[in-house]
Amino acid sequence: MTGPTILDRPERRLDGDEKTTGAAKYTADLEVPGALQAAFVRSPYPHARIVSVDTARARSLAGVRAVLTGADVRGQRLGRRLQDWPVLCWDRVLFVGDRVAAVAADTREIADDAVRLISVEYEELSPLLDMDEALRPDAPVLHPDGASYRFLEGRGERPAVPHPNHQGHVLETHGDVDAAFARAARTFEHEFATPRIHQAALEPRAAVVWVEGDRVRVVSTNKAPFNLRDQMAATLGLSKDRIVVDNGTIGGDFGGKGLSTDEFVLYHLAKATGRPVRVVTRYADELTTTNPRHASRIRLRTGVDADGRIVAHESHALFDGGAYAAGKPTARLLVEGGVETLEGYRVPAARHEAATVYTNQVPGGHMRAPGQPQNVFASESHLDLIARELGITPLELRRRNVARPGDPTTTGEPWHGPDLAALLDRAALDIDADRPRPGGRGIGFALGVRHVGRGSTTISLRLGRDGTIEARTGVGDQGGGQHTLIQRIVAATLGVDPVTVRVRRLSTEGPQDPGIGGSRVTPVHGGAALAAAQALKEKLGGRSVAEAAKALGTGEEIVVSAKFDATASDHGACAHAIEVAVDVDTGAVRVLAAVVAVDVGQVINPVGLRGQLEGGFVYGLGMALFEDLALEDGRVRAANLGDYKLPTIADVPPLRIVHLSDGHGVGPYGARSAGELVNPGVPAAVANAVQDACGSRVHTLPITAERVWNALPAPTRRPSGPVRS
Amino acid sequence: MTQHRIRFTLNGAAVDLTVPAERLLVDLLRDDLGKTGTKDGCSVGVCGLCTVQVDGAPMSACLLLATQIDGAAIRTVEGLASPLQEAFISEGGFQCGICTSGQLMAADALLRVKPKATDAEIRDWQMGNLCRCTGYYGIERAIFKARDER
Amino acid sequence: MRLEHRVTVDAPNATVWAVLMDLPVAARCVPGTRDIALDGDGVRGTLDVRVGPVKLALAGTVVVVSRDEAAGTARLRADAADQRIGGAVRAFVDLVVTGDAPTELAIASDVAILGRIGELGQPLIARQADKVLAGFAECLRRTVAAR
Amino acid sequence: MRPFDYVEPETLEEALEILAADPDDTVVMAGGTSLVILLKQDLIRPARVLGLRRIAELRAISATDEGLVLGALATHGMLARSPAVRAHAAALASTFAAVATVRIREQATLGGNLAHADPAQDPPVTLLALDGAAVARSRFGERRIPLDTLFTDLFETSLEPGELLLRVELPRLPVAARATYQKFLPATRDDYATVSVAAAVATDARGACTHARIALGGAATVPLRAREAERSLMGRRFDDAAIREAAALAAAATDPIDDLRGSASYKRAMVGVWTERALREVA
Repeated sequence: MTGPTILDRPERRLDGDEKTTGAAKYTADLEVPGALQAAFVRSPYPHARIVSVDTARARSLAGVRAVLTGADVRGQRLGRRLQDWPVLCWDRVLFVGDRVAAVAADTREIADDAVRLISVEYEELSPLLDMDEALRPDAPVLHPDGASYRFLEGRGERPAVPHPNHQGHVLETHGDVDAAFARAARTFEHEFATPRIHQAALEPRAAVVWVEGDRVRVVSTNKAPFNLRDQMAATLGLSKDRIVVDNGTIGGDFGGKGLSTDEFVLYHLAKATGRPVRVVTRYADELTTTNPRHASRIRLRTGVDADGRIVAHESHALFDGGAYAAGKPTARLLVEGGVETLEGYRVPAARHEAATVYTNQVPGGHMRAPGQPQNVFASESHLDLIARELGITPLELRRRNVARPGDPTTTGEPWHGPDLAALLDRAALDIDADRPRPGGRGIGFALGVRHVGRGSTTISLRLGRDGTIEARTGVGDQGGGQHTLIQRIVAATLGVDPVTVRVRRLSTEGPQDPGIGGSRVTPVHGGAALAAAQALKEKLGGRSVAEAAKALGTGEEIVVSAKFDATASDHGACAHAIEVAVDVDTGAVRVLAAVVAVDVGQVINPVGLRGQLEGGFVYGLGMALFEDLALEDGRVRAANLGDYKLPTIADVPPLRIVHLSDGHGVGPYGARSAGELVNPGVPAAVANAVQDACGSRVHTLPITAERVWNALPAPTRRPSGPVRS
Repeated sequence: MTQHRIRFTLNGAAVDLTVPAERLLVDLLRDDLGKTGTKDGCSVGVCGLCTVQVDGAPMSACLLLATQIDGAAIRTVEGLASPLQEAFISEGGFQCGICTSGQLMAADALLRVKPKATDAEIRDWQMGNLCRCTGYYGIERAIFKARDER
Repeated sequence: MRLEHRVTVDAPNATVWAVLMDLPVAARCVPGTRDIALDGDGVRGTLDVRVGPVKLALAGTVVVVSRDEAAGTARLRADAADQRIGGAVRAFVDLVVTGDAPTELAIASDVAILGRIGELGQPLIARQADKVLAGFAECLRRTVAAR
Repeated sequence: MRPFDYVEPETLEEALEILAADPDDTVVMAGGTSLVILLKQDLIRPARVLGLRRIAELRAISATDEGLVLGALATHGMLARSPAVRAHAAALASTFAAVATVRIREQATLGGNLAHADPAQDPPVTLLALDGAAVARSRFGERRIPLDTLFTDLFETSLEPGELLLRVELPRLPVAARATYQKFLPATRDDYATVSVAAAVATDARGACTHARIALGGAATVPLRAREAERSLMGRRFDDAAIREAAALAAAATDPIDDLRGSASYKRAMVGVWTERALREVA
């Protein structure tokens, strides 16, 4: 399906004026008269028993209005699905940064002083700092009462796990894997690792909570307010309709703002003081105590026939879930994108084992395409290594194995989605893959495949006498252009100028909404916008919007509402081609050029889409080259943005994005999701290019100069360089 | 502990007030003067969210004591009227918008002193303003456009 | 983090051992210590450390966790907290005394930084801890020599 | 932030009096970029902050018959743009231009940079290679501190309590001297250097080395002079063998810290690589 011409014109974002004048109000910008400031006492130990907490000195400090400890909230745990994270710890702390007490005071300085006056006596316990240790048969069990934890309702049940320190575990098989391996001409096995990395939305989390009559009012940076409401209701033992969650403008999410941890204790502080209580997370706490992308270790084994065609595949993936599984909203408590390795390829028989593991590290959570970047780094690096061993080019190996319509994929499901071979060919063409390159330069490829999200929401439209339409939705706009997407679908469907369509976000007092995430908004909210616009069109019965508006009396409006359930299965896809230069004396990698060939179906927001794809590329580039939330003894070493390095404008290479669309997306007008499509493939493409350039194979992200230098094959190293010790 | 009378201009208007020694410029702007367009991000001068112009030069409001701007001319996004703003909208120079005020104040400072800044100079100048959304391409296009259309 | 030091002392093994096990004497050998006093089986006191402009006053205790005079090995545990910045340092120190005139002392320390002191940065703290231990080793050599 | 007193004297004499009255509890603020972070993190709690910004004489940059004089309050931005600095050594101007980001360069000062003694900083390395000396004053008089004795440890200098850093003096370079500053940034462009190398050399008519200074950043807890490497070059031509030998000697002189920007062994090797590159640039 081809969309209306309105969609071909660049959009002017609904939030453009307020964001370029400073008028947009983010949660930390809200004026809340009489608000107290909260601060928390955090554990310095990765694992310890709380012996005692002495708050007397803090309570007597002038300006302190409330002090709470774990004892005050004993038994209350929070989480998106499994509620295993204590609102405040009462018996044990499980990671450096776990909260033991909370203070509300007149100013942030007083709150900070009070925190220092609270003395906590701990008895140190030996910490489980790595996954292998945690999975030893005799390892201490980090959540001995885990069976009693609340598991929030939704699709799916809490998984059974083989070890009590598993958060989630899965073994999926299709085909006779062992027989298929037995038939393979050659079998290859490799292991890869990725570190924790942080979403690093530049707006730190913030929240304000107050009690108003029998209502609990929450303003939060959480990107899924209904989910936060439901979590709070479950944890705090309140009925859902007593809690109202609202947002300010959200300053970036990238998955991290799906988990909120402060709002729960802020409620208790607000109740104790009768005043609004707010907190704006210090960036150091943001980096060290919120839910980063899981570190992973992934082992892959693949059998190929004499022609290099994949006949059998298996994967073993471990994800370090840290102290709590609370950050994962999925029923299996996995980072689901990490389970099915070799996505996008024809895999006649496969076995995938994946697990998330409890350790005494900072808890893991969701981040832009959860699990996928780890998976794709392993899968696409593995393919390159296989190609080299087989003596064929990595591109040729991919061409032979890429899934075509109807081919069995790694899940056993037949492939339906974009033409992957065409994407690869186009990326190869645009990077000029056949051109000989001088020493120290190389190119690398990777494929990216991302499902299109599903779910249900309601959007209503109100046509007023002035001819304008207000669309009401429960979804926020964290920067992805969600509201402009709704505006343009409505305008396109009704054939009106987009400027006549406004979008208003409702709090949780409006109809249920799943929030932002899971590549959901384009099919789900876009679909609902389309359905609502079609419903309005029908109601107008052949009249134009302008005619219908003129016929309205004072105060009259035409209201329609559409609930839409997006159920169809679909994928967006992209092929990466990246050219690098490696300085072989130092190992330093410079990305010279990048091409991303994408199929995201019909474009709704051309400017916004470009931004999602370009931004996704750089997001992946950061993971490839720089980002590493390294821990030492359970403590995050890079606790500020001076040490946790994000790409800057001077670090990004020339990037060409090529659109190839079959126009068959399942979203409105044939659209597909784009936000989580591009970032997962970048690290593998860079790693593959680095090996092509200099022979260094880096199995562990990020691809630092030092790692590349250490992995240089002997002949590449200069024969008579300076002293290297 | 000590209180200090400071006089400066904010977006052209004279301001005369008394602040405690430890007041940061970012807090003065946001909390005392209600100018919340200037954001507080990393709090260590790296991210650029709090970029304001001090006598025309871009600086981190999170690293300046209010006493240090006595006598200076301060410009924040609330006082900005520049073709950069429309260019950021049309070219995709922002998504979530949290870095946008800082990006704009930095870019405006450059184009005021160097209307024909080269692409490389623009990249070097904006290097201190992080953006996690756009990958910077839209920001580049916006600044180049505002420069070229001058 | 793990820090290792070795010092060779031109003195009898027994003398070196005796000085090490005389905790007040050994503790005073750590540069920057003050107010050293016996406290049960161990000692208490304060260690002043400067990390550039940041001044820490680490108040705490050192106790002997285990000792085996025949093998020449001992394990000490040090716990100290800074009240002002908020944070603590904990170290297990393994001492191995071998040889005899010259006697070699190997000091292996497992140091953990807890709380806000860690914000100074691990590398920086490792360097300071390293310096303190090097100073200790040097003082020990002098002290033993003087006996 | 925790309360403190702020004093902002108009003259140097006043500033020295204030500092002398309570040197232990007074911290000096020039640009404030590093100090404010320490205050915000509550890592330091001075009773008083002594702001220098009104003492205009400390801002001057001037070329003299003896060389170049850089005022302690000159910002990195001023120094990077200064024709006098560029005329003295283009490498010096580019060193200041390479510091952090434009915002920091506009606020942070030369004196603040040196007094803070962050071992990852750029200017001390080039200033060391240019034989710089700091001039400090207390109520008891002025003192000249060669830069290779100013830095004593991580964030530690040989400035005495009560002393203020006034300026940095650079002697004239030998005729036809060439200098360079090489900053190794393997990660992001706004990062601290993993290692950095400054070199200043001069040769006679036959190409033999008559002057050699090599300074290293990120190579130890303080900026280092690679003196053996310098000595090895004297009287020799800058051929491959001489350059490699000097690079190896420079690497051997290092004692780097393992940190997020590289292991000690990698940094040591990189000092070799970048010393070699620096020398090839000026040879």
